[in-house]
Amino acid sequence: MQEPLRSVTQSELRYSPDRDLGKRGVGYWAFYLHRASGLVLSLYLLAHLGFLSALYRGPEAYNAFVAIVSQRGMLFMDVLLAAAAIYHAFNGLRVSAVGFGLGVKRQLLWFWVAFGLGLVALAAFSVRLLGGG
Amino acid sequence: MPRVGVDTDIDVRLIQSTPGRGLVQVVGSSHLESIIVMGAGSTGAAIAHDLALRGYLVTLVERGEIASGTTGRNHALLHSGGRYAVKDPEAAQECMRENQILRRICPGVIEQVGGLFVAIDEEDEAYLATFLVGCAESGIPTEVIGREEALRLEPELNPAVRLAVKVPDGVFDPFRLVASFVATAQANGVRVLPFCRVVGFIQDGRGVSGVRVVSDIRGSAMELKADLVINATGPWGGKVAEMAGARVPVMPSAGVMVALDRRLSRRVVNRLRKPGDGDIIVPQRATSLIGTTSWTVDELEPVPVPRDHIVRMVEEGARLIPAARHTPIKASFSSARPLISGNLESDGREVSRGFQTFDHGARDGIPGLVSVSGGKTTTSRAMAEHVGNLIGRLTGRDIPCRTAEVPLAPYYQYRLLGGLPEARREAVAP
Amino acid sequence: MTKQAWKPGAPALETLSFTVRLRRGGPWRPLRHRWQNFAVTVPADYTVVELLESIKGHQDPSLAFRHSCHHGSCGTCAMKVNGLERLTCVTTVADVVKEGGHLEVEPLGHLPWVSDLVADAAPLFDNLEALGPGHVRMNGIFAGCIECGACISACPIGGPRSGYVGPAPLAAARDALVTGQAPGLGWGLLLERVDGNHGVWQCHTAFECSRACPADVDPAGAIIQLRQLLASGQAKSLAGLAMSRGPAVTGAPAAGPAPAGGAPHDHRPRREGGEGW
Amino acid sequence: MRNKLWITQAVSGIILLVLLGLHLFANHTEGGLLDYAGVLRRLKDPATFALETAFLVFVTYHALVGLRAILLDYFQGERAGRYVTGLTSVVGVVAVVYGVWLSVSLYLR
Repeated sequence: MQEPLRSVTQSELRYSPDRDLGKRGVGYWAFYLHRASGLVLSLYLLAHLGFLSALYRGPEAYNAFVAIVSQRGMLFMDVLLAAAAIYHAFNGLRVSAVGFGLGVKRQLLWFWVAFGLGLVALAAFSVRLLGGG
Repeated sequence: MPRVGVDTDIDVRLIQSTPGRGLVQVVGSSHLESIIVMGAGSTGAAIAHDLALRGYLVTLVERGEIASGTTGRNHALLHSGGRYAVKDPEAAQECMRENQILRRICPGVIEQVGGLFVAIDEEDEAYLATFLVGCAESGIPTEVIGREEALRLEPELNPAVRLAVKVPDGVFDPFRLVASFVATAQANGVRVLPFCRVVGFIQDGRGVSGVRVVSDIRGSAMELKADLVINATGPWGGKVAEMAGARVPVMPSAGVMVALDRRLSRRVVNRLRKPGDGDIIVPQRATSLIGTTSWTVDELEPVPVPRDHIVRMVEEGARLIPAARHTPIKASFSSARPLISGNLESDGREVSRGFQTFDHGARDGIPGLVSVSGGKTTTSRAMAEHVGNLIGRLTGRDIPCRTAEVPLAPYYQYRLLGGLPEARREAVAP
Repeated sequence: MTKQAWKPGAPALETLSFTVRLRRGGPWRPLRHRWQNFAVTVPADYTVVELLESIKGHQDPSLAFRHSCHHGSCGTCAMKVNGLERLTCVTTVADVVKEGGHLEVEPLGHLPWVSDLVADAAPLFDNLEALGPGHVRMNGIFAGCIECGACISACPIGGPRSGYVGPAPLAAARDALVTGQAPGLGWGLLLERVDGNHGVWQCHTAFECSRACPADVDPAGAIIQLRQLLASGQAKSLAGLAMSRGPAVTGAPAAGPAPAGGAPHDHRPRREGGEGW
Repeated sequence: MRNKLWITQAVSGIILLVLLGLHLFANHTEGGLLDYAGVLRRLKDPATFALETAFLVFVTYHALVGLRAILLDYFQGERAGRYVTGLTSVVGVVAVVYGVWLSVSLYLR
């Protein structure tokens, strides 16, 4: 007896392992990364504003603060911060565009383009910061 | 560990208020006998609805989700009666009647697509006269159309088609039809307990005065007391009745159906001949259902799906609509019809499609238990009417059946947790 | 394995042995939550729901899961299989597990958990009822959606439990707007819900709903279209147009013109009102 | 309502992209961070002062609208919505007032 294949429609169509990161899609992780980077940047903003109060306290306080954050270890933190900002910026552009219907069909491509541009920008920034410092 | 205890709120009628929905269609406020209906397939759900309209205090228990047994997996064909017109005019008449009633009381779950009986070869053509006479006697409106017209209506039909007969077949959504019955019952105060397995009966001597259940939502055992217990568990009916020492001669008869991944036709397409295997294609939702076969089974979980049956279904279906052979199979599945083996014959198809009620008080000396088995989803309302009348006789009341007039609530008002008063929407799976 | 038409000569029946890991327990159960493992050997073409049936029938009758039609049209059997939403009746075990592997089944996320593998779809039904009433969903413009809840479970925003109206109801709202068929709440409230705090603007275009949808509804595309309609003011005029046509008769077949370009499911047969049957 | 916020969020994001570039360029391209005197010198320039103030306003707005969106995913209902909006607005106003006050007091030194 020849046996038919009880084929399944959903699985292969929508979840292609080679295109997707793990189980969830790229957009899923992009969303969480966007949210996390946004939160990090917000916290940084508040901290930044707080630390700048050293300016009010006068030159000694502020210059001491600058000396601390200019250490090499701190500069690495700056690179991480730049990474968050650059990712948030490029993915934000993608989300805005796609959210208004621009490039919906290519939205995955846009993600990787944004991601690639972001990496280039980050590399440039890192070289500038660490090389110059 | 399961706790055992008498469930106290069984005697409290829960009239659920559904503000703004305007579907509470109750019923006198008098508390009549309390009745437990086991099984929420189309039969049990329709019975619960019927009894609630008559004013009884009804509890509907179901071991899984509603319509998760035979009903859910049925053919989705709202019979015009055409398939029974020649062999069983009585069944055909009933189908036609119920077809019209269901269209009236729950249009939201029915697609009024119409149906065709198509003649592919000479033998089919010769059957036409017999078929038309049967339909006329059963009150089924027909219209014979020629080859061109048939192909115009259904372009993918086998080009060898000779003629076709239009009949008022329809398509329903089995799950949603049952959900409509249950939603209406809930609105009328029926307590619905899904995921609640019957594990035994409460018996005083031989008589049944309630059921022992285990709720898989609460994870605990409960005793539900009632004046009458109705066994509407379909192919499980024999095993359930056995727990009370009663006998129901149910013969589970399995049928394989194949769901193709698109609609091959707008209408239901039947072969114009005596009903047989794989002679019907029903367009249901985004699929075409080809069915079905028939053989007796013991195994119900899951009902086996023999591969050669799948092959046969596709081949038979391709005789009606050749594209069936090239369309991806979305799913193939089996369900078990609860046929009554009154006069046991070799093939399940020969056994009556009708239903039977068993008053175990009169038959086996076990008062308080009534079984109902067999039947079709299309005629479930009529079965429920019949059972309701029997309950009326048993309880000494003469309350008219109103299910043919009262419109059903929309399916989406069915609430899984409607029977759990303590249920709050709180927990999401961790 | 690829999606393919049935062909004679497909591979012969094989069996697979693996471990099934099931989420057990529930909010009202004595044991709120645990994982339970079952060692099984089943035919490779068993669907996941058949596998669950056989576990319920032969190993543990207390296992609770929803299923009904077994061919992907009722929408009851959507669960998370190995972390992804799937209609378990059209997913074979061979698709999701290898010999000796693990198969993890959980209830849908973002919906109230009832017991074991059962999640309550009531919030989804409420939102769908508000934005696209049932006759529209079953028989009309929104017939593609089988109301399984996969999109809500997959959405990173979190579905009705976060207040979010949810992907499928928003897609229903889009179809109601584009075709002018009155939603359950009426047009004013539809616009308010869709444009409100928990409407389309809560979506973060992760597209996970469209990936998870087993019925090709593409809710993400619908949400994007809704945004364009709202931002350009067209949504209001569409709703106004529909209202000026007089109160839509709920329950009646779609007698108007064929759905406009936006409705993606117009290939499905409509009720044939004219023919009577 | 959300509608307009979403659009302003996208627009403010794009503006921020420009402002952030200028901000980084102005403050971090002369080899390390500016010292106290350097900061004061730059703030005396009206163009830089305007740039920094605008940056402060936009970045605070963008951050808090984003934060509000996140919070609304976890708190639902009219009341919770009002609280979230109120809280984020207050934080935003305080941050901007504080920032402007700091700049002005430095400008006046």
